[in-house]
Amino acid sequence: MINKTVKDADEAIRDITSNSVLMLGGFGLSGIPENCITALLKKDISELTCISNNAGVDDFGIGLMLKKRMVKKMISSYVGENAEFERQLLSGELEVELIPQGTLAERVRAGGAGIPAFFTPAGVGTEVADGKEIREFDGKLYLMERCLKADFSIIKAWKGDTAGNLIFKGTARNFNPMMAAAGKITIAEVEELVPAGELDPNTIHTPGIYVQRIFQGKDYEKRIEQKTVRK
Amino acid sequence: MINKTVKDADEAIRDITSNSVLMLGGFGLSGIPENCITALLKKDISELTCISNNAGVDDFGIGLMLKKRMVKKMISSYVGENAEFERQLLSGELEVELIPQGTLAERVRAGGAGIPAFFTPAGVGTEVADGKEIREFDGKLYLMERCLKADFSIIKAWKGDTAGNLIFKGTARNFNPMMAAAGKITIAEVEELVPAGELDPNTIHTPGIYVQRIFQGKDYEKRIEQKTVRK
Amino acid sequence: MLNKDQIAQRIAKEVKNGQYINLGIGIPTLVANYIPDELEVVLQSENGLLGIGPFPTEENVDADLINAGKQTITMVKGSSLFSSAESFGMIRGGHVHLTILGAMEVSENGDIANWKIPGKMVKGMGGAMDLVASAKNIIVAMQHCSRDGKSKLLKECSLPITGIKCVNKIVSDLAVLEVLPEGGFKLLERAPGVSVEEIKKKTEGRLVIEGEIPEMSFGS
Amino acid sequence: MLNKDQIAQRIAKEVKNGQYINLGIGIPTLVANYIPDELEVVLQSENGLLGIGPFPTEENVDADLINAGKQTITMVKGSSLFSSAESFGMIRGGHVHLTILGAMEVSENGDIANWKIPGKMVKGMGGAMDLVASAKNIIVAMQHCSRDGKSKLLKECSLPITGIKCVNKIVSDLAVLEVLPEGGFKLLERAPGVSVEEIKKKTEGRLVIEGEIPEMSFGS
Repeated sequence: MINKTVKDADEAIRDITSNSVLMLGGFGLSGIPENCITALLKKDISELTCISNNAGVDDFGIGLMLKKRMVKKMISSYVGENAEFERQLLSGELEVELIPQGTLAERVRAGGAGIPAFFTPAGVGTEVADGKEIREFDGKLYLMERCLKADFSIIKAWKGDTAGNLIFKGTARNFNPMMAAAGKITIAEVEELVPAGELDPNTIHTPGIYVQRIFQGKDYEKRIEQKTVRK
Repeated sequence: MINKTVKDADEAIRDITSNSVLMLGGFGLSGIPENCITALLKKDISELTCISNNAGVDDFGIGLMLKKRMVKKMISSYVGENAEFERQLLSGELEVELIPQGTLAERVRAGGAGIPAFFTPAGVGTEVADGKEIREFDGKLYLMERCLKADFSIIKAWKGDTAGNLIFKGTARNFNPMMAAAGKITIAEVEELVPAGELDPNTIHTPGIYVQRIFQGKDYEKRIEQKTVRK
Repeated sequence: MLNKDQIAQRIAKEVKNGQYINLGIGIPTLVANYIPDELEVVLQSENGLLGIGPFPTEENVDADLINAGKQTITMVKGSSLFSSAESFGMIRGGHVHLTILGAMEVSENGDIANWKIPGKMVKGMGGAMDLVASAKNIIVAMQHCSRDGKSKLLKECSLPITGIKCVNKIVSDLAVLEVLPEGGFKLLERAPGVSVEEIKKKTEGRLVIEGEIPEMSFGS
Repeated sequence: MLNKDQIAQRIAKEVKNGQYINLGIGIPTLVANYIPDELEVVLQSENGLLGIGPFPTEENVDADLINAGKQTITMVKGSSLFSSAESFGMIRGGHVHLTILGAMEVSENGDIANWKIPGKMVKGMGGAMDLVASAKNIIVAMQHCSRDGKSKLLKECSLPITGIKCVNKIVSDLAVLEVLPEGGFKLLERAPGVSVEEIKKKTEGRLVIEGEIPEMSFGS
């Protein structure tokens, strides 16, 4: 089986340059590629386009990349919980394309699956529809949406094997599987890396064909945004 | 958790009538809903439209429904391995819509996922393109394909729970998960039915939301079309 | 006037046995606390879970298990986990029976605005645009008026909208209202102690009042 | 002239380390037998498997594990299983590096026909239309002529086509040929004992011959 292992985050992201288009997995702070984000922050690159459901919080996740002004454009569905993101958006310092979350998920999925465009009802009659083709099917209106692809997809999984097969945990799966397929180069960091053959083929969420580089991350903080407990 | 259990195949298919549109899971004879097909064969219904990758073989699977002339129209990607299917097609006794296998999979997936239409490169320049909209994206030509839905989706899984969650086995997964989502009523027969809570939520292939009826099948023959062994 | 918990409690009475339900952030999340135990329903979290359970105990907190509001949660028996693409496939495909979400404004023809105040505030639409474009049964939990007393039930939304002609019912701090297919808010129930006159005064959009309007009851 | 196994053996020389490969039914399936052990490649079965292994032993036969030709198979270490939608997502998305399939006819501009003889035979296109419309590197395994001696390498396909301008290379029982971007079959190698003259005679489409044409070698 083809071996995709690299040493660490620095090696994995070695060839990411300014002006690259990146996809970053995660929803809130759950399932984000912490090691790769830390490695990116050490690099002297800017003018990135980042496709990610949201942008972490002010002082964690992609929020740190925004603070450091590495990002030219965000393609996201949600700004809330990140004051710096909202500030840069409202001031016009940051270019932002806000799109419905399901449309984002489907555009990324389409990018990986060779579907250049599809129709969805989300956003009909709203400013999301501006400039987009609207078409009626069976009496209902839909927007045509294009696929999204990335130069690099940077994702986080729970377990992975050297062949690049991935298993996610809980709701940390979110956008990671679709992004894995939509990157020209897909980099996966995992909490536990095992030899090919140790994961049950029937339980794999992302087949290794989508992953070009994989490494076992370390020191996961897994910060919780809103810790809520039972009384 | 909502309980979807019914007694057996007869109860599961009780309200399927003539002229219904059915989806039937399986690829070759692998992962086909044997119990439900047997139950359908006992019913006095006809003029069915069946959406299934192929039609089994002459004397097993959907092939038996063709023989009994229950089927008005087949929507499939492959005829080979079934002489009766090919005969009825060539003689014009059976209406047949042949579509590329990936397009079939994606049309069914779109049906379940609320996508009315999408673009695919498969079939451009062939008779599959007849009457379809052709559009260029980034210098390449694509066909617009519509989604497929069914009155009843009849599928087969390996394990299932009373909430309708399903796990498939090996390559018997094939079209079953997409069909589960594309049926107004989805009927799942499983080899082993367990109480809700016994399957690991992280290993479920088809969430129970798509399944309206589930039962534990019996006497699976699992016929093999081409037994090939190592010398 | 109802407080947030009472709005949630009233909405819970709309829930039917066997439903798959998506609860938005804020008041809608509280609805879960009031769904009667005898109803078998499944709560969806659009970040990839069917079967949201109660909040975890301190020792069961798991950073990898959150709801769409980023709160830590648990799973009930019979849950399933999936990707965001699958999750919104469920939503767009009409598999979710009931959607409950918050709003800044609702118009008399059922338009909803809840994601942006131009120049001032942008939360983003998150999953709301997909939900309102896809769901057949949408209930909105909201305050009837803004803090400065302006009606939020309008002839037309003034804010950028999230979806058109999609809201079926509104439960506000003052009333329960149905959005009529031909347009207009039909008053169904008054909050305890709130008069029809007050609701009239605080509803800018067309209000339809037929016969006696009962006071809400919270008994089952 | 090559027999089927020799055609497969010659095609196996086109395989590169690190490739994900889809092998069609028939001769292409045989290619797996000749891929050198030192190459790390992964074979895809479009019915939902990456990592096809050898045929099973008698006691390991599993009806739930078949390839696209419905033959019983095994899985290698590091395999993954998935649905048909995911499988064709991989194919359309360009994740499979090499596609090897059979053909009834190929035209000099790279069109391929392999699914139907009107009025006589319909196999159906199966996954072939998706594969040829999506793959960047397509090698065809085929007989150079039909049983009655007619060339199958044509100016234009006479049968309903499966895909246009997609074939990159052909390995027939007589020769290895490249389909040129501007059209035409460029002769690369002759089968042992087959003359350039014979290949000329048996190729209806435009044949491009430049310099000395070497005989195929099967050594590594």
